[in-house]
Amino acid sequence: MNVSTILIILLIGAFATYFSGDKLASKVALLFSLAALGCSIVLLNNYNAGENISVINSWITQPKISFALNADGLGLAMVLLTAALTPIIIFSSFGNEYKNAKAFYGLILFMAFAMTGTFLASDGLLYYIFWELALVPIYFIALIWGNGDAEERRKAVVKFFIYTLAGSLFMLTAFIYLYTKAGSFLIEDLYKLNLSAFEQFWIFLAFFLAYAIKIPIIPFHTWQANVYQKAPTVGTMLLSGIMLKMGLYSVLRWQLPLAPTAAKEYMYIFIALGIAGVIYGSIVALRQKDLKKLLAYSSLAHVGLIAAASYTLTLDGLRGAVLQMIAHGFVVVGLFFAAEVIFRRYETRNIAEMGGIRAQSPKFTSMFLILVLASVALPSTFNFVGEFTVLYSLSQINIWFAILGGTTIILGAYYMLRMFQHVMLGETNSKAFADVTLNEGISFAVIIAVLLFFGFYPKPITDLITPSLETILQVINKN
Amino acid sequence: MDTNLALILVLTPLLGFLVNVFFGKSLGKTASGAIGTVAVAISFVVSLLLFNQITSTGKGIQVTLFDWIQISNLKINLGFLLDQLSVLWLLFVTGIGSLIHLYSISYMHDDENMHKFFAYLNLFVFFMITLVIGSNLLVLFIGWEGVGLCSYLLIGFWHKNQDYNDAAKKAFIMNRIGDLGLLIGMFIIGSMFSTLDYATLKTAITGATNLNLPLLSLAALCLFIGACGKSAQIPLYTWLPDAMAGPTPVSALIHAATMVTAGIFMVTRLNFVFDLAHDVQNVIAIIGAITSLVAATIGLVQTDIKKVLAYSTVSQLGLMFLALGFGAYEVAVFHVITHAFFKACLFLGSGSVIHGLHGEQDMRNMGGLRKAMPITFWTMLISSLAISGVPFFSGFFSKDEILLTAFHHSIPLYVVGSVASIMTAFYMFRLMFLTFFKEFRGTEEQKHHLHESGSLITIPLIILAILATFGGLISLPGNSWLNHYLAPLFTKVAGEEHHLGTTEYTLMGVAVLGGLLGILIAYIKYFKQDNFPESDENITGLSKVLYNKYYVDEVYDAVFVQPINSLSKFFRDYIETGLSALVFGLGKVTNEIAFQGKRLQSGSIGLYLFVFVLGMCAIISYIFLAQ
Amino acid sequence: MGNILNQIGIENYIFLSVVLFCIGIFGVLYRRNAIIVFMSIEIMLNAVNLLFVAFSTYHQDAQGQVFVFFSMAVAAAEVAVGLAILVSIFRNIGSISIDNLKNLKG
Amino acid sequence: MIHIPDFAHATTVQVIFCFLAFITVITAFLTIFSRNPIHSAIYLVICFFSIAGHYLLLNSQFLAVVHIIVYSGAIMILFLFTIMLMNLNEQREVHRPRITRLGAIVSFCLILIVLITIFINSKPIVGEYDSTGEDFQSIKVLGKILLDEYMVPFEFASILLLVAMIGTVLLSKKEKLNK
Repeated sequence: MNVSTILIILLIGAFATYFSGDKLASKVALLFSLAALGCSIVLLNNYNAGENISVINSWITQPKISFALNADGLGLAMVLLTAALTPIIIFSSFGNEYKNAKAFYGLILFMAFAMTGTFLASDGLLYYIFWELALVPIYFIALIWGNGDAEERRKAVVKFFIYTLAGSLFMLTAFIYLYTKAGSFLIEDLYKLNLSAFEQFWIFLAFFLAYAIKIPIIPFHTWQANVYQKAPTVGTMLLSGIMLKMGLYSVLRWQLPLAPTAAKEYMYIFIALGIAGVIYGSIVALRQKDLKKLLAYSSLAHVGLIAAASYTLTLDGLRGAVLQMIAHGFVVVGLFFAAEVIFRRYETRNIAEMGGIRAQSPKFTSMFLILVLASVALPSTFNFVGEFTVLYSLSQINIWFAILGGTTIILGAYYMLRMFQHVMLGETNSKAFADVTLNEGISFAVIIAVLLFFGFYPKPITDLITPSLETILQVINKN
Repeated sequence: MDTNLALILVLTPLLGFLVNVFFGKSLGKTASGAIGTVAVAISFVVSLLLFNQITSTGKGIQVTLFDWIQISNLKINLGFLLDQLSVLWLLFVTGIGSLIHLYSISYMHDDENMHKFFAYLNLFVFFMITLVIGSNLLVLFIGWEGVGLCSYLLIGFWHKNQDYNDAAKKAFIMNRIGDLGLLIGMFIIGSMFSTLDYATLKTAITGATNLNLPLLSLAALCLFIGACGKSAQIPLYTWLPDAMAGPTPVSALIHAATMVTAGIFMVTRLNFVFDLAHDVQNVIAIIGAITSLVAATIGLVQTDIKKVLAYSTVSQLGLMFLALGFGAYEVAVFHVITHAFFKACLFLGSGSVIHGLHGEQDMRNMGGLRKAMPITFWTMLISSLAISGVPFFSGFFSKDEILLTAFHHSIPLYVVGSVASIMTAFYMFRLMFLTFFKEFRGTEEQKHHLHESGSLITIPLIILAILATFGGLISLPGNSWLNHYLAPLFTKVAGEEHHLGTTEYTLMGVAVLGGLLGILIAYIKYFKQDNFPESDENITGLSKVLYNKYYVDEVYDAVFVQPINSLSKFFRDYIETGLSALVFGLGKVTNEIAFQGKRLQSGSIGLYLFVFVLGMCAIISYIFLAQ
Repeated sequence: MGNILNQIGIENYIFLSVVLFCIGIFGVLYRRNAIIVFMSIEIMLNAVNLLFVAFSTYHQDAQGQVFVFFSMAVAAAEVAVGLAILVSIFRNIGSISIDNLKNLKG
Repeated sequence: MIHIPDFAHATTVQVIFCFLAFITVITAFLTIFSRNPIHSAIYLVICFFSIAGHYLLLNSQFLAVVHIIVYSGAIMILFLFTIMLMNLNEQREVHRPRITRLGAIVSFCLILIVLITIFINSKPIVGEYDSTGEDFQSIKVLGKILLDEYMVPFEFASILLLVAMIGTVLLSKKEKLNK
């Protein structure tokens, strides 16, 4: 058994879901995503037992492209994140009715397939294919099942699609250039390259453009808020929970080791960009009227911090980044789900039209509050572990980075609590708010359990990712 | 055994929290209150056991549970340190906590969400215990932020009122500003010494030869900013008066007795760091003195009974920091303890008054309650005497120690502290006179319902009043049990005890006279002359400035909050749209080029052919003629 | 008769066909009547055919002529189809001026 | 290098060539310039005949015959039929803007100059034409080549013609109005 099993399960799942018909689709999708989760857990066990779970097969001989899936700790951690979030996301959508559900759930599974592939691929071109493949389902999900005015939605989604596609074209160029140098797309061969500083600079920049748009880092974020707002919540969860992490993961896996000299030389600029994103995102989030948009900007702030940590090129920075990625993945899915739960009852995302929910639905309030607190990195949640590590690594580079990045804990608290106050507290709302259903409660409970458990005991994840991060650092520091 | 004890200590309140959260509603009000109280009481008993053990062995207990966060040069355990300081703190946290829980059973009985109230209180105690017994700074930080969270939850307990929610939010955010300072301080210390563990840190610092003192001072300053946030010092004090929006037991427990002293606990805990940073110590002393004075002046004119107490708390905390600034940690700790007794008593007393008046908090509408509420009156009187520094009550000893220390280090700060003390005496007795003497000024209906509160409320009051009276005995001048008890914590030769000489007696006399003077002025003004505070519109001049708290909230709002909000608006309306337009601009340019190109495609075949011929000519010429 | 090119010279044939070809181009550009345009195209084709034959004689090789034969076949087919298209266009829009055929306009 | 015919000593062949070339060029021009499409068609026929004459001059009788049959016969008939079918006359053609004509003349001159310059510039033809005397272009030989060496293309040409025929029929068939 190797990692391709997960991919196969997800791909078969996607088709099976499509052919199972609208009524069964959601359940079949859930089943397959759970199977993928189970499979990845088994693989994790095998990996921990020292078994080789990677695959390398020759695919195209000329040019030399291999079907290479390499699972190290980092990749596995991200795969687990995907595998864990996908069932939650699918399950969370059970309260909604979708037209043409078979296509909808099929696309979700297909997207999970592509994203898992991105996390596993260790051949440049294969990686690129998965990377772009992941874009297609979310495009359709956002376009067809999104909300709001169809014309505006189309505009936002097409912008997102073209923007990210354009960004990744630069990455493709970089890969082709690297291929001409190395004669192979395999990551090991690419790692061995010794490029001049000039070449590295351009490669670094090309990768950066692709990832900065995907992550997004300011000023490349303009697609984000609109798409998050327009996409159906499931799409938003997929985007913010997993797809953003594709960009961040790729920074660690591809960008930094392939252009280490450039990374070292320009790291301050990119850390500064990331931190600018933190402050900017937090400040913009303060005055958002739309709940999903607010969460989108908070996401911008958080990933800015993660990106900044990645560019520190220290073990702490990378480790913090990965921890925070996972934590953020869970918390942001939870928060968007909360927005969806409110939407199901109030049919609005406008914060001004909410309020007084706490008086009617204490259970939901508690869950939402925990998620809000996790999002602002209250100690004892997983996010704190990540954020502490991240900020610590930044403080090792320059204390000002930590101070400026740390404003997220102030501004974050400000906008999140302000949002919480206006959404949940206050006089009882005239509109009735039914308490969470069992299904919704389960989704929340799973997310909260994960956040709290790893908040106190992050060691399993740390142990999993540390060796592979050390390998990456070795590549970075080989000269 | 120790591990189990520690776990029982910590987890019982957590268990109480969980039970109350999940089953509180079905259990009923009394049961949930009882569960909450018992949970804290068990912790108190455990604390007593631990105290017993510590006093007999004299050694701290270190408990390590498991690895928590791994950072390359730091390994942070989730562990507990039970030594003299933490156990002392535990005693009054759980002790007063139990009393206040008991009090709350009656006080909150009319509230529909009583089980939640107890859940939050229990959660608070859990986090407070974590804060106190954490073996390293990061575990302290769990508690530190956790108590901030509970404070947020409890200030906004009546969540339907958005003003209360604003107050809660404000408290949380101001605390977070301090928390950032604390985090940065931790980062500096962590990178300097590769540890956040108190014990290791202490050996590292005391053993180190060439320390980077400026950096260490910076760390100390950052830590102090954290303490400022939690313990409501200038410039981060404005949340505490607003926090009075919460139910009165909360004000007593969190915003008077325990949470706000966390800053003092942290500074005391890290005394070895602060001892090396003299500049920072001076800053602490000055800020403490200024805070005590500013808060006291504001307290002079407040009319809300809880606001008076809140500013008095800020002022007293300022005094404690004054002591900390001089390195007199044991003195500060002493005042923390006595203050916890009398201020909790005062708050609970005011709660009793408010309870009796069905929510009335304005002193202008009180008066003459002495007869209706004798127990409340007497206990509050005792506490007021204690806080005013009347001899032989507990406050007298602790405050006197602080002023004595200040006198030895800096005369100006001593003067500031003394003036603040005189003011304290004045406004406390102003409160007493306005509330309990003269005729009742409220409505007839309130008058009709006036009654002494029930025994669940009065018993904690009586116990606290007794403690407020005799609490000073633990550190009598010249023969201080507390100093000996705490001695192992401090690097300095502990207890450079003030030998009671002429100076000391003179100072004591001055302090007593000052206190009596304050009481006298209050007596003349509010008892003899029959003054009572004007209604809001008629307040003029300096008192208006004071009544409006020096307009600090307004200034903060104008200087920090509004700019950030308008910046946010600006970003949202201009930068965001601008950036978006930039990206769309690229698309538009492409579109425009395509549009122009489209016009080139006129559909006129003649033109196409013409261009085609021209192009062919060019190509042929290039191929055949260019060489 | 074997020495025609000795008497005339291959370059004269070249010039003739160049001139013919250019006349064809000129016609295509000059006229708007699709049928005349078609005729011009035929002239161009013939110019090329002529050159083929001339060179076939020059090289003493029949392949050029074979090619011309095929090109004639293709030309026949082309004209047949092209005229049919013209007819149907004429039937649809009532004119065969190529100015009216602007469906390619972007 | 331009072989300027010496009219005084021109051989018969040269005279014939000049005559044919003159007719070819003039009729080609007239084809384009005449306003009446039928006249154009007639001039084109003459042009084709003169080209057939060139073929004969070059001693390729087979092609000359085929040319007359295909072009002057079949294709021209098609043209004429089409013209008559459409009932075209000179009034139907809209007035052309001056710019079009100017463009046409410019490109005509340009391509003519360019092509002629190329041929003048290119390598001069060295040596006189030398006949081997071998028969390479009689109908007999061409027939053998066509049906032997070029058998398959020949067959494909027939298929092409068939397809063209079907296509033409389909295209020119009147669409039924009510499908």
